[in-house]
Amino acid sequence: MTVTIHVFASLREQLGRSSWTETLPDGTDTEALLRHLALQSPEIAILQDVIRIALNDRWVSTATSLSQGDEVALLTPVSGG
Amino acid sequence: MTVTIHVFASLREQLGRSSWTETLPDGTDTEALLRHLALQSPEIAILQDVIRIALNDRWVSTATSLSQGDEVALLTPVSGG
Amino acid sequence: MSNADTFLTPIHVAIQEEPLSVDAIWHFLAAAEGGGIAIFGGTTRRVTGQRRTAQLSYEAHESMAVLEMRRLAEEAAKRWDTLRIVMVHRTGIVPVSEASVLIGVATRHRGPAFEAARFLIDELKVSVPVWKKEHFEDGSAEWQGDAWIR
Amino acid sequence: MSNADTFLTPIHVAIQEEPLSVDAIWHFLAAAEGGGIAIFGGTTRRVTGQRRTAQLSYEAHESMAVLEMRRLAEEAAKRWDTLRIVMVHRTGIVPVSEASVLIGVATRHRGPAFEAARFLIDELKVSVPVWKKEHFEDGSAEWQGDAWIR
Repeated sequence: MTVTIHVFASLREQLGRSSWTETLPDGTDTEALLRHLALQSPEIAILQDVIRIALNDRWVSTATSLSQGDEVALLTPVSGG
Repeated sequence: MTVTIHVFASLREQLGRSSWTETLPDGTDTEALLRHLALQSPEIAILQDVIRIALNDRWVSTATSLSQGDEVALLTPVSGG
Repeated sequence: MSNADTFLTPIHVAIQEEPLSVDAIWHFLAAAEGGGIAIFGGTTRRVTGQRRTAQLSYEAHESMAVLEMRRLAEEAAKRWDTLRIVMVHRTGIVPVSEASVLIGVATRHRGPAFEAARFLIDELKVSVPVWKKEHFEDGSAEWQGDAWIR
Repeated sequence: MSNADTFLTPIHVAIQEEPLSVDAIWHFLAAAEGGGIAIFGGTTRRVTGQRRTAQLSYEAHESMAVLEMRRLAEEAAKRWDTLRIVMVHRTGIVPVSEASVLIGVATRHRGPAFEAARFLIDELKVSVPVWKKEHFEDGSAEWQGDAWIR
């Protein structure tokens, strides 16, 4: 399956892109995806413990199975307001 | 001495005027003035226990001696905001 | 944290017959270049209990009301870390949905803005000499604050 | 008292690049014909600690931020007796003294207006995906919220 990854703010600047697609084995969950991305990217690896994940515009706090076409956002601590 | 009395809102409407002067013996205080006015006016008498007095635009909570030219306001419970 | 010197907090207070402008008080407060602005507006409510209000009218002991509002603002500037404070009250007729009073506080951080604004409207209702007359849609009218003294 | 039916509370939320208008949100809230309106504005602060800020810029995960603000507004409408709620956040450059966020709540009485507005800005800062970049007068810039993760 293919999912789209979105990043913002400092992580977007460090990675030099705001979104890309990843092709993953069926059954991959959000936690496994984050570990997979951390292996590819030192910028993500260093932030792995503070990144929170949103799936299709909703926060997910536990490992959640992904499906074809899902939109996954890797979010550093927010600072709006 | 002569002082000016001011009334507002429901008390102004009941008395049919917003201010007038009173000539008082020297040494009269705010409490004595209120008792004096209550004897003259049943509208003031019925409100005597709830009226609070302001002297020259400041609340006074205890009997305060009056002076020539003082401005005395008889105030019913406020309801602004 | 409180201001050692309340003169550091510019204060604007007024009693006026003209409609109140939230935009004007926003600009006064934003000029503080702080981080937070809290504004409270008291507006004429259409329905109170079972009765429908057509409009309110307000009367003030104007010279004293201005002094009293300034006293409250200075008290807030002593208690909280404020940058600017505004308190304006309208007199005369105030139609439904329009503001009778606007309170605004500019601060560095949001906590004091909320706390000072709440203090100011609570205290205004207790000590600033302004009276509200409610004009109902059924044609009757009554001064508020008088109910419990009859 | 809380609303049994949160659909009774019209909610307006937005992420926008244009300057925020306190006048526009006032009119949205005043149309509720309630008795109280509380507004909080977060504005760009000139001085933080020892550093002078030239401007802020904000970036949002826009589709999610709008959903998250609506979720918070619905939560407030369940907890308090609200009539109307508005939450708008600006993105892009926000010069000093201009608003990055405006939160507004219209209610029947003032207590719930203050409480719900405070809840909404506190929760927005925790859960709405928006990030602030501070541009200092010395030419440096840094994303906020990142300091503790480095």
